[in-house]
Amino acid sequence: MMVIRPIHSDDYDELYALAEKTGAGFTSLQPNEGQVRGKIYSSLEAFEKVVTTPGEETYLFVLEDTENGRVAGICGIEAAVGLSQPWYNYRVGTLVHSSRQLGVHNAVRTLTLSNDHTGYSEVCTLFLDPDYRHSKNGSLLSKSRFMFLAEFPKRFSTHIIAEMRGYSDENGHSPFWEGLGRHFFSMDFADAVYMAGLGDKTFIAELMPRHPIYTNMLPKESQEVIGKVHDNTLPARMMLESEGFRNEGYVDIFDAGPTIETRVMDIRAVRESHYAKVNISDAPEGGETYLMSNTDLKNFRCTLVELSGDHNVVDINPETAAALQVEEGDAVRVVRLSSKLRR
Amino acid sequence: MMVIRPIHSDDYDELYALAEKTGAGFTSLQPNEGQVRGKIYSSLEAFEKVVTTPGEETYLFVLEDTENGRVAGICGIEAAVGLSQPWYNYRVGTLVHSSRQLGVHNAVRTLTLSNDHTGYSEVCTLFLDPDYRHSKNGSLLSKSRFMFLAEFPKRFSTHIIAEMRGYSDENGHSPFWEGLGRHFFSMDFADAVYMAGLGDKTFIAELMPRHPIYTNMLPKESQEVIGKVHDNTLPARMMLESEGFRNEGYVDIFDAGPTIETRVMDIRAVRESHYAKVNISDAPEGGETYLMSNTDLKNFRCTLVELSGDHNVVDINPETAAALQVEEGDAVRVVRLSSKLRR
Amino acid sequence: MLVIRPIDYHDLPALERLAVVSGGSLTTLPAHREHLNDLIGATRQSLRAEDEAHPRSFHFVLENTESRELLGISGIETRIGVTSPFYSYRMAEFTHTSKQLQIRNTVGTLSICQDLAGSSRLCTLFLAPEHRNALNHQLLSRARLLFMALHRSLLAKRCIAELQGVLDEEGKSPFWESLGRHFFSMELSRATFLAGINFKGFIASLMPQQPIYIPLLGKTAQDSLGKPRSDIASNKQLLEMEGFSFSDHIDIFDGGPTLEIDTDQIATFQQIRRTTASVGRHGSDERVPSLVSNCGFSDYRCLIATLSPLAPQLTTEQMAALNIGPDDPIQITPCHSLAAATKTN
Amino acid sequence: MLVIRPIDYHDLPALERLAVVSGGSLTTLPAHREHLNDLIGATRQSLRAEDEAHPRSFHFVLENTESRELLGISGIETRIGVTSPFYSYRMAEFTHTSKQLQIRNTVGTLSICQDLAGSSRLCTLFLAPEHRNALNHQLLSRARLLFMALHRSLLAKRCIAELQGVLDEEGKSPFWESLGRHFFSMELSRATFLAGINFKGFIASLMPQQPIYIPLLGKTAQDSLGKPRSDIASNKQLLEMEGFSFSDHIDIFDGGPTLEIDTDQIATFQQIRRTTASVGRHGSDERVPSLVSNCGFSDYRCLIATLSPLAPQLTTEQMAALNIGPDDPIQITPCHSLAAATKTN
Repeated sequence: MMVIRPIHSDDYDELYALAEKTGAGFTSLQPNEGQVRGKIYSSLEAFEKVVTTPGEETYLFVLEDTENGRVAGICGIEAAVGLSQPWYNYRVGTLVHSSRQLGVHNAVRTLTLSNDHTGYSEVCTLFLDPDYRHSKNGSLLSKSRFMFLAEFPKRFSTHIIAEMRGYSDENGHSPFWEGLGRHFFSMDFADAVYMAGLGDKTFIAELMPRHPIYTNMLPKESQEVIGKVHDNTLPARMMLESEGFRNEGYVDIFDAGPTIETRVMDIRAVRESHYAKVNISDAPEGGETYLMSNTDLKNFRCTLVELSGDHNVVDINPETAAALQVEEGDAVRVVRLSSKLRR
Repeated sequence: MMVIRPIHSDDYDELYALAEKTGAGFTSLQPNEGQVRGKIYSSLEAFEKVVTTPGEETYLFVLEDTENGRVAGICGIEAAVGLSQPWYNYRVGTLVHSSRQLGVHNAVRTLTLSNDHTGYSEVCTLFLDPDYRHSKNGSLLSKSRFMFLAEFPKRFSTHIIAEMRGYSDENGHSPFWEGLGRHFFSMDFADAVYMAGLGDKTFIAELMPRHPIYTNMLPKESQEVIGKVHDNTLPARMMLESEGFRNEGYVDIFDAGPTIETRVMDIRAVRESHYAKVNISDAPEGGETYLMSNTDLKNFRCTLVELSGDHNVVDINPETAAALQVEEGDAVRVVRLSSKLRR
Repeated sequence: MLVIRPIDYHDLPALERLAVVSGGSLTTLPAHREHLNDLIGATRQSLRAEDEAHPRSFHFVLENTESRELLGISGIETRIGVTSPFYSYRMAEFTHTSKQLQIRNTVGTLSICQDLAGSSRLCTLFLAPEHRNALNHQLLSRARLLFMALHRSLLAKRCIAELQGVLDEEGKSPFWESLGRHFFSMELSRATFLAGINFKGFIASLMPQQPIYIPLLGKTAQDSLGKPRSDIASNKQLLEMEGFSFSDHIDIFDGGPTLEIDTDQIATFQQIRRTTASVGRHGSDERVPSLVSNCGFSDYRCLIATLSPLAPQLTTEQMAALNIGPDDPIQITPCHSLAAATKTN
Repeated sequence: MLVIRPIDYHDLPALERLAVVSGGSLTTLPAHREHLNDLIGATRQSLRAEDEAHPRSFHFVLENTESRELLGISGIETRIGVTSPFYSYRMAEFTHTSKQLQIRNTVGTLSICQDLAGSSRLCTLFLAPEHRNALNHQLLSRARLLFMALHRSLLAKRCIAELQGVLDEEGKSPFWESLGRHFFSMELSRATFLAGINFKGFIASLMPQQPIYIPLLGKTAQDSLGKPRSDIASNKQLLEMEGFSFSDHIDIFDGGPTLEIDTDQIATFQQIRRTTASVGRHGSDERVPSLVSNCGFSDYRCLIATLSPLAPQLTTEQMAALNIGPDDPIQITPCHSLAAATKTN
């Protein structure tokens, strides 16, 4: 059975093995002892913390295969970004240059440096072992976070963002970077991403353009990829959008990939999820797939179950109850895995 | 009975009488023959037009008291703003000035000139005769527009805004204007509002500040009213917010009143409204209040009815059918007047 | 004889011809009758006005006194940017440094400014192509300086002169194509024309308000910043001999350089000799080509005569052309020798 | 005798005392031992270096040769903004005009710039309060100019000098309170100190990047823009006598004016006489107080002597203090007479 749970300190070996599969572009999880131990440690701290206002906590969860104890994936939530280091985006805006008498009406797209998402929560660090990319494991891994958000809203901001990787070509070249960033950073795209991934973003403040950029001054290829996601990221974007995330005009300063956002309470899985009472039985197979989670912070669990409908009492089998660490009569949170209607 | 319908050319006398009640601050409807005739004429044109993409159409509706033929109110929708003249807002953003080593982390709010709402639709020109400010007439007048939007989405943008009057004190002074606008426009607040109301906004482009404004440089009183609505406008704001309108950080350049916005498809009344088949009968009184409209463009009608529930066949009495100009078996659009749950 | 004098209403038809020949390349000389008439009117009014602080505009014509033909025009504005805004781009560099990464990046920007508002300006230098030679050019250009020396109190502390920017082989301005076109959505010639007839506020409405990063301009546009058109080298040379120099302001349309000087430092001002006119045959002294003007205002005249700097003597015809009699005051200054001038212009 | 000489390592304790007395008012003289040692080190290295293009920094001390007491310090930097950015605010005006409404509004802005990067700078002028008088001040300040005249090739085309901005009765800077404090979130003294020790990048991280509209500053801050502190009038006067003038650049912390000059135009450069030293009793010629320097580099010395400009004679003590023998070359320039100086400083 596949179950989501908070990361543990004895996950180190498994997590390191997972990190070996991520590839160089995935800067937030690399096979580097310091980084892996640091991640685990800060997540443990987050779950321990008594939170009054969301701070720099990072909550990390693993997807465990209960049959063999393997860690098949990792996902995370940052409680609030941009608190100790500025959080940068370009905001895409419009400036109209218009002369009625001449009949000239130019709407020019502009990119303005912003730290508008300061204090927002962020869904981050999503990686699923290629061996497990089947059977809705991806959806469970990603959406289990919404169950946690629904259960512990005070630990997070009212708003949440997700950064989407921007467009780059087969050779890893970002046309946006070539048209804009390179002039200011004097380095290759990959190097800039790597430097930013290390955590100290001082160099961004030091080197980046300070005035708004008129996009009509950029090469066509750069203009075209503003707000465009990398092909590999399209499914993730579609999934988040189906949950209510939307692009409100913010893009990455390096590759112009979109940052999508929503109010936590507007996420479908948060809004539609509700409590139900557990009835342990030989639950009938079949029905629709639901996310189900317990209500515990440090022993948070989330898994997929099949239910015949949205009821206040749910029948689950003993194995599921064990995986969720719930007993007869306990409350669980349930929500349909996917939206019934595509709005 | 109170019914919403498109404005007619023979509404001139009634509309002029209504305009005499609006007061000097209501620049979009003043007792001025040219203005009143112009409004009627351009609305007639809008309803006649074959629209492929939304343009500068203004749709105006009146609230008619069928018992005495009086025009009790007016409301309107602009199909797309900012097409021939720039549409200005300040966008409230955040810039973080941060030095890790010094432990300084300043988040500064900025105001940046934007024309981001160019091409958006706008709900506008709402005025209800003081004699009729009772019995949900205000809600009918305002929300009937959402029924029209739901019925004719191709005539409008996917996004819609509403401008909210900003804060001013008992003497009509706007603290935001005193702290910012006055330095650039060298005139009184009322004069600037009046000039802008006349339609030619060239002077705004000519006189307004061109660089972003750091709000921390403004007097405290000016900072405090950014995004704050005038006391009289609070109910209108609450109504629109209950329908899904939200402030995404745009404020008026004169008084810093918020512009609230939403996707048309996200308006509750649009999203939840549906077609039902008319059954003319002696409908039982009582139940919940619903908006009901016909599906006709030029003979659009909308009124309030009481229904016992959200069914696919609705019982209405002959009087209502007549007011809506529908016959047995016709389709009407219905939606509960107010959201059941306050989200 | 070729004589400089203030323009007058009867010059309108000839001026229109010049404006057409100039092909719209001069902002201040649009082929637009009403505006040209205003330009003459402004000169006539400036020659009558008494309030020294009020902005004035003087235009002078180079006339062949025998054929009555107009060969060229040149102008002075005493105070620009007062009745309507005067915009330039100011070039400035910013160095962005990251000690952590050992990176030091210098980025140039162009910012719209009104730094030059309030200055005096030399404007509208146009000489009909068939009469282009170094002496005519010098007379047309420097006659203004002799006039200015006489009426210094009308002028501002700073004086500027704009040089047309670089054009490519097809006659297009790489600067305009790379920047202005995106914002103005029109041809450079039309923008120049509209600015020339002082069309209401279109520059303020359409120009970019935010600084432009130079690296985002096309390569040829970057190379053209602050460079003058190659065929006006003599114009530039003459201004530089007067002490004008480039100080980071360029034209917002074509990126051509604006040259500036502290008005009191104009070289001609120092070189002028004031003396009195006398008629006579020239003696045996060494004679040099010189600019000679009367000391008038509304009846200002200037011409080139070859004479002895220390004992200047004029012919009766020259005296008549200068509108003076014996013992009337005159100004004299030797012509510059412009090596390259005849070749290029 | 009071003599100017380059600072040396053994001056560190005395320099620390001066830095403390100055109370942190000078950016370039923070009370921070390590930095002061660096400052001395930079001078010693600059006096050895051979690469002319490399930025150098020279500091000089005014020493009482009898008591060995240090009375003051002054400095020169040959090229600022090269090893770390040099920021100023540039004041510029924009006129917004609406013809329709007949409104013409001029709004001033302050924009962060690096216009002055690459200039030479006169810096760190500090004289111990008990020794403040016009002659000491002049010796401390102008000795730098005599040094610069000897080593012109080390200097940039432009030279600047910054004057401290206005403070109110409580010793607060209205400019800082109205602007800098909002962005830097610290006291002015701390910002000055951090800039003085060249603390990494904090200005770039915290300063406002966008132009500031002057009307949004407090009234007293607006009034203080580009004005020097009232008690440094003699400083300003001395610089103005040298030809320095204000051209719209102000300090980003206190809003004090930056004065600028084309280095070649420094008045002292024109007034210097180069001659050779001779010992002797003074004759009957009229004698005037003059600055006298040797023509050295690492052994540079300068003092004030009263002598005849045409036949300058020095005492043996003065020759010794200048570290020269008979017939060695010297520079002489008469002291300015500063009417107001003794009163205010």
